Amino acid sequence: MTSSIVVNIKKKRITELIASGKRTDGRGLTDYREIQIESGVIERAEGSARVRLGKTEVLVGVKIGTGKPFADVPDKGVLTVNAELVPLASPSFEPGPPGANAVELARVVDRGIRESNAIDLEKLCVESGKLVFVVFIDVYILNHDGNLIDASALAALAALINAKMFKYTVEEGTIVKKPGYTPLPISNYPIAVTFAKIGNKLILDADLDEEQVMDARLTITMKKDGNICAVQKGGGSGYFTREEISEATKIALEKTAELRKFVVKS
Amino acid sequence: MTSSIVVNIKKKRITELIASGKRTDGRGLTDYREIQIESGVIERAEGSARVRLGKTEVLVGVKIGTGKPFADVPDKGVLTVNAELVPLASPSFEPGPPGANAVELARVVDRGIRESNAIDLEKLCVESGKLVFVVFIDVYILNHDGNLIDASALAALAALINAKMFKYTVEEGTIVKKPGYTPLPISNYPIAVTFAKIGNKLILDADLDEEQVMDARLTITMKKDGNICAVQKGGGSGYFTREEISEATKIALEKTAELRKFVVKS
Amino acid sequence: MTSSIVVNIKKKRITELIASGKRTDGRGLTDYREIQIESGVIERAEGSARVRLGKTEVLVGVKIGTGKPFADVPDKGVLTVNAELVPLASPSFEPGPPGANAVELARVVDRGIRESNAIDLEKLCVESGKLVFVVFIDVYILNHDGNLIDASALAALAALINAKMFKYTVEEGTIVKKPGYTPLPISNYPIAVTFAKIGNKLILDADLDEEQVMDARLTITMKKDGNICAVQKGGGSGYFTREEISEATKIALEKTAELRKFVVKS
Amino acid sequence: MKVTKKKPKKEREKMANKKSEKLIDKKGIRLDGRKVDELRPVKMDVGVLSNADGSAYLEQGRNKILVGVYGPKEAHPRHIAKQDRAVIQCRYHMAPFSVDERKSPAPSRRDVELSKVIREALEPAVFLEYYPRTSIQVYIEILQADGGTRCAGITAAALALADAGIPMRDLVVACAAGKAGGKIALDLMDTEDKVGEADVPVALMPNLNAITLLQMDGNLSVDEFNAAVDMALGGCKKLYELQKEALKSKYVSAEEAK
Amino acid sequence: MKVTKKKPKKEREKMANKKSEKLIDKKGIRLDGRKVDELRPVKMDVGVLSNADGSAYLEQGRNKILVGVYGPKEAHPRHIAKQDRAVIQCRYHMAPFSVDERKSPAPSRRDVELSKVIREALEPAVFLEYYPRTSIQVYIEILQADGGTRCAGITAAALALADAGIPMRDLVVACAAGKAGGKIALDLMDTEDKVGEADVPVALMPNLNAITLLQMDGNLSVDEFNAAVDMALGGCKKLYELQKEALKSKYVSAEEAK
Amino acid sequence: MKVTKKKPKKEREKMANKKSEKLIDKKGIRLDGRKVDELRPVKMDVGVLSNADGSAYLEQGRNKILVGVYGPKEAHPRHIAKQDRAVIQCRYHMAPFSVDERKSPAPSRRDVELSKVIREALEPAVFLEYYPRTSIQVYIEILQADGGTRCAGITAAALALADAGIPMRDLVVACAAGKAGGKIALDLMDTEDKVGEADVPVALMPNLNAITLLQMDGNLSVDEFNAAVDMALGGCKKLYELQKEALKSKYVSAEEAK
Repeated sequence: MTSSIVVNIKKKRITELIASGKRTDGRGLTDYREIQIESGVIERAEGSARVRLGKTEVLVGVKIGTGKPFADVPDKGVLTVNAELVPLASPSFEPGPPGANAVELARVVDRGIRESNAIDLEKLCVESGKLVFVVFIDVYILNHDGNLIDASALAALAALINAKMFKYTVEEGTIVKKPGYTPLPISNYPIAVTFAKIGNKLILDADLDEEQVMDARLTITMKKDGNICAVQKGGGSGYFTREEISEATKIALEKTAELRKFVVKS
Repeated sequence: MTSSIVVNIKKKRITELIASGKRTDGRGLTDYREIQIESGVIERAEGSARVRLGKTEVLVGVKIGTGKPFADVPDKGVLTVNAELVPLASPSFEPGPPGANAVELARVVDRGIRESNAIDLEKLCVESGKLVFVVFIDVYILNHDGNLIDASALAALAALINAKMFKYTVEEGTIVKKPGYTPLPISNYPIAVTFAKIGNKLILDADLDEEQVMDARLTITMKKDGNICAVQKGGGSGYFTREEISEATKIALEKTAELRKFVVKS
Repeated sequence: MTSSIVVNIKKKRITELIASGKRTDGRGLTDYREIQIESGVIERAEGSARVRLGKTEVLVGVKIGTGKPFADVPDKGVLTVNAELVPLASPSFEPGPPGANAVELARVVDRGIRESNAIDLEKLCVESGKLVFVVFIDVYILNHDGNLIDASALAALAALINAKMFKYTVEEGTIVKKPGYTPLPISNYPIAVTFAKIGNKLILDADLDEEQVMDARLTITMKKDGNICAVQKGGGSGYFTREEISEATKIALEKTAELRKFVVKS
Repeated sequence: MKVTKKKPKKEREKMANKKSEKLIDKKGIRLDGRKVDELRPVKMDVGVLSNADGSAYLEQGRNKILVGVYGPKEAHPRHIAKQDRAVIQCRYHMAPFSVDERKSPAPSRRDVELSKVIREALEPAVFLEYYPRTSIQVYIEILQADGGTRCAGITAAALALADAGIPMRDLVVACAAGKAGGKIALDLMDTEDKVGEADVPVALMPNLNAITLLQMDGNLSVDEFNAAVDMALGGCKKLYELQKEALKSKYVSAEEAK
Repeated sequence: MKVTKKKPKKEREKMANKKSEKLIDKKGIRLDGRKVDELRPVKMDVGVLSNADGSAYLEQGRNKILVGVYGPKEAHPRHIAKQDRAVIQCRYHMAPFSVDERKSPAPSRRDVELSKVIREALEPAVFLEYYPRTSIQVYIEILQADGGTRCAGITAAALALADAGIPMRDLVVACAAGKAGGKIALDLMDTEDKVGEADVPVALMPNLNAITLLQMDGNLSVDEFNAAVDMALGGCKKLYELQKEALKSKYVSAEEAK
Repeated sequence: MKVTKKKPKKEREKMANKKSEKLIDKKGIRLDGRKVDELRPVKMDVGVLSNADGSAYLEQGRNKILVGVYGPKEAHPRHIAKQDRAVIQCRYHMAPFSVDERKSPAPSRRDVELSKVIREALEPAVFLEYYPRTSIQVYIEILQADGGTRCAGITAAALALADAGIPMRDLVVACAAGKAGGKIALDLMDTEDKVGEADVPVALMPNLNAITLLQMDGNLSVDEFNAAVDMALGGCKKLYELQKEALKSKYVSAEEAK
């Protein structure tokens, strides 16, 4: 791991720069790096999208299967989000089952989609209590240069918008495919923005160097009506003041609307 | 871990004391520490009890679910005993799946309950071969100061006696709840007593210091008619003589009857 | 592990000997060690066989259960091959779930049986899409002195030939046993021969010393008509030339026919 | 009542708005008789376990939570150790009998996430730099769960850390607020959490005014969110008084016992 | 014959008394023709594996058991090592084909418990203090199971330890007795174990008269229990003679081979 | 379309000959328009990831494969290190969305085997002896699978190793041939692999004429097998030209960027 001396030097340098309103790559404090979104990159998946935030690269694939609904919501399809910190993406990622970071990432993305009702799960019920569609969202981190949450949430939303389902009829409790496809029933567009606190400044879209020196991070996910559907503080042994949180919600209102335009066309 | 020198000094001291019929805390060789049993401490569980043996503290919760019976006993409910050596209970317990000590503890408690027919499992059959009640007994060690087996067996029995089931009728293979509760069908009261061999003496209810220096332990579980339903030797690289085993069975007959009064009122 | 100096000395000695067409135990380059096959050694298994290749010893048990067929082949029974490198067989085997070597061994044996249609799986269908027989082949390595693949494949085939199924009728979707047994429907006899490349020679049936110094190994599995049904290169950081592969197929044609006679009587 | 898969508690879809209006009556009284800004009854005990270096027991409504702390001690396995400070290893764990349907004792994904955010809520309060290369273990056992266990776990864990004599900048105290029955309400219990519109757990270092945990799921306007955060912080401050009392009564009784 | 969950062998409820009376006929003869105090046919071979440091093969009735011993060698992973003595790592493991219905090769809870009690049955016999910081590995493979495998495993493991040249105070030999068909009987086979009233496995260091394993499950009066223990000890003594013979014949044939 | 267990891709019984004759038409043209000895369209990019020490991206037909290489670096855990050379740790892994039915991200037995044979296909090309006690990590991610992924993975992995600056005797390039529709054909795509008669993946060090991977499953006469091997080697040689171009264009563009 990076030695603590190097981290301290880096921390000093980045913090001083940010205190003066600047960042190492010339961005403003709340500017995002260049965002590239490419949809449909995995043809065999029902939906897919690759998002690049600077050098951070995330691929999300959506697969649609069938299964039993949960007992307490017999009329709803099932949503599952999984994240893999694929070891080629960073020297700090290791092969094996998802660790706490991957689980948190998946669950934050999941909450944004679930709590905003991004997918209309009721339209994914085939037979109440017996057979529903299952939407698997797999987040695949291909290169880690910071701000995985926002990149993953963007890619997940883009992949959902990209996703198509075959048409079908139900005959004797069994699904029979018909020709043609329909889009997944999407009813909201949650966008996550993640703040990093460095010194006493809040910045957006931290890169890996900035994340290594940040005190803490705060993710706010908003729906298209500007309501909040998910919040997550994490990422270090620092804290936020009450005022910083208010400031963050204000910036988020603006930034989520801005970012949403990158994913949702027209 | 405790260094072997400290253990040897402790061993010498405890062994000499016990050889003279005494124990560090003033108890007689076959005396138990103070026993406290508190039932119904977890209201959301169908049954529960907390047992304290001196500073040893065990919590047992009973949950009742439903499931399929085993193929070879289609008319019986299912009994499952699990033990967790919760890491807050001792510096020697580690988080993670149950190790050999936890598995042995669960299985010794299980055998006492199962072989004594403490629960009348035939009364837990809803529909032969298809649907039965499943009784989950979870043994949770909260503080480890020796003699976990006896404390756990006591707590499990107290929790079973405390357990209540909702009333129900069966309509078209499905359970329909009715108002009110009945107790679990309990038909025996197995009590476990565990001997520790130190020097050439047998003592009961060893505390942690005594367990660390004992040669071996022997658990005898008896039913209310004084018959034996489970025996387990374990706990170290020592052994018992034939005479010690006979002596143990005699003491057990007396002690299990005595302990049973603590759990079974009236 | 064996130090690299010892291995280098051993390698030099063995390679020189083999270069001159000889082996440490006097065998010719393509000679097998003494082969002993004993069938029916585990009476409780539906089929079993123990094979000894010199000091290498493998036990295979065949169990027959029932289950659902795979969705894409609803009319076929299910074949499962598992291999355990039991830790008593070698100081290099460790307890725990199968590692890469055990998985490769199981899959090479599996491919030989599956691709040759050694078992007529269509005859193991009870009710299409619902109920079929499942054939479990468990390969148990008891002593590892080299060439586990050939010994395991031989033992698996012998155990299949040895296996018997109870007779049955189907009544209302349930299997009802009838008196008597039939053999498993065997329709081919795949034989695996494994070459070790040492220096620029190919030898067969390498013992453990030879395997430790070999460059690579090549397994060719042939059916009774001399067709190839499985090939696997593995076992080290060496390679084969195109000519060596042609040479190996020629030798395999002869040797598989020869070995088949040990297993298939009459 | 046949055996059917059930989703882990926090992942259920909110049965939003369907019954939520029934959670608070016209007089602003909640199902359990509380007002919207009222905490559930709370009980805290410090130093309840003899083996752990520090411990605490907390009841908040029907939540029953036991925390044990060990350390600082040599970090194990070694590769988790940090050269310049202690690490906190935190496990949030639910007893199988703590919820209505028996929970497997194997850690769920929710448990993994909560263990992480709770650790991050505690870390800012501990002088980790005093004990390089060591580990402080915080074991949080949910014996009975009734909504708000992560907050109650943090409140209890801070007590157990203090009881273990681990040097801290400040205590940490946590409380949730949320929206239920259309109103912003303090300290949601299980039913309110599941049926209600949103939940906002917050952890605070009360003397430093530092927020060390903040999560939210559900649906809130920015104003509602800010109102919920403020209400949760108010709850934190009340709970902090109880924390201090619990520590004092332990300290006093320890003094008296001399 | 549809696929249905089956309980692991030892955990089945005894089908107590239902058919138990049929296990022994009026003349006191058991299903396999034995008298109540008669052992099943036994075969022991020592030194059967070329790689293991010590090994033994044992048949007792239809039980077929193979044991390999490695060590003493450096303990791995290191944290299991003890400063002042060797540790025994013992694995009791059933081959998937050893029982009627295929058993998963992953260790069951029963396997874990038996590995522990077998280890504790062997430890008293080994001079562990001669080899501090090392590990002795005992691998017991049940190739075919027919009741009484833990005892047969101990008897074979002691032979394999001796074959490995590991210094021992005494051999260890094990045998069960139990109650079947209403009578105390020696060395229960599978059916007697499952249908019968109780099983009492016992391990003995025969020269030291030290009982190193003792378990029981079922239903016995204290007198019946004591009778079963005595009968099991009798069985141990007979098996001990066979153990000595097996070692002698290995030793003699080794001598002759010189 | 109810949820039913499906066998992992490679373990399905060949639906041999049933539809295989339809795979190649009378004019020798395959379903995707290729001739029997024609490769699918191939695209290779080197140095596509910023964190990995070396990387490559490869498309072959609908296969999409990304490889990252790290190292040589200190081997971890230490017991895997070798005194006299580096070890290669190789993971072949399929993205859950890479195949028609979602694949669990946990490694299957097929993944374990392929990781091993791919490692053994790469090892002969690397000067492992230059870096004793270290590990070189090769992570192969199958983003989309369409038959022949192990070969495509090897071809891409060799590029990534070269991109990482790891000294190599030669590149490694891999290609399969097989039998489909009764004919020996190059570079089988998924349908041909599943419906066809046999598949023969081959890896080659092209300048040393050394075959470092060879597998086969299906049904081939010895002559057919040899014909398939030769055709696969022909494919390898064509792919090798593309490998060299991909490296050159990376090198040239890097030079130009100076």
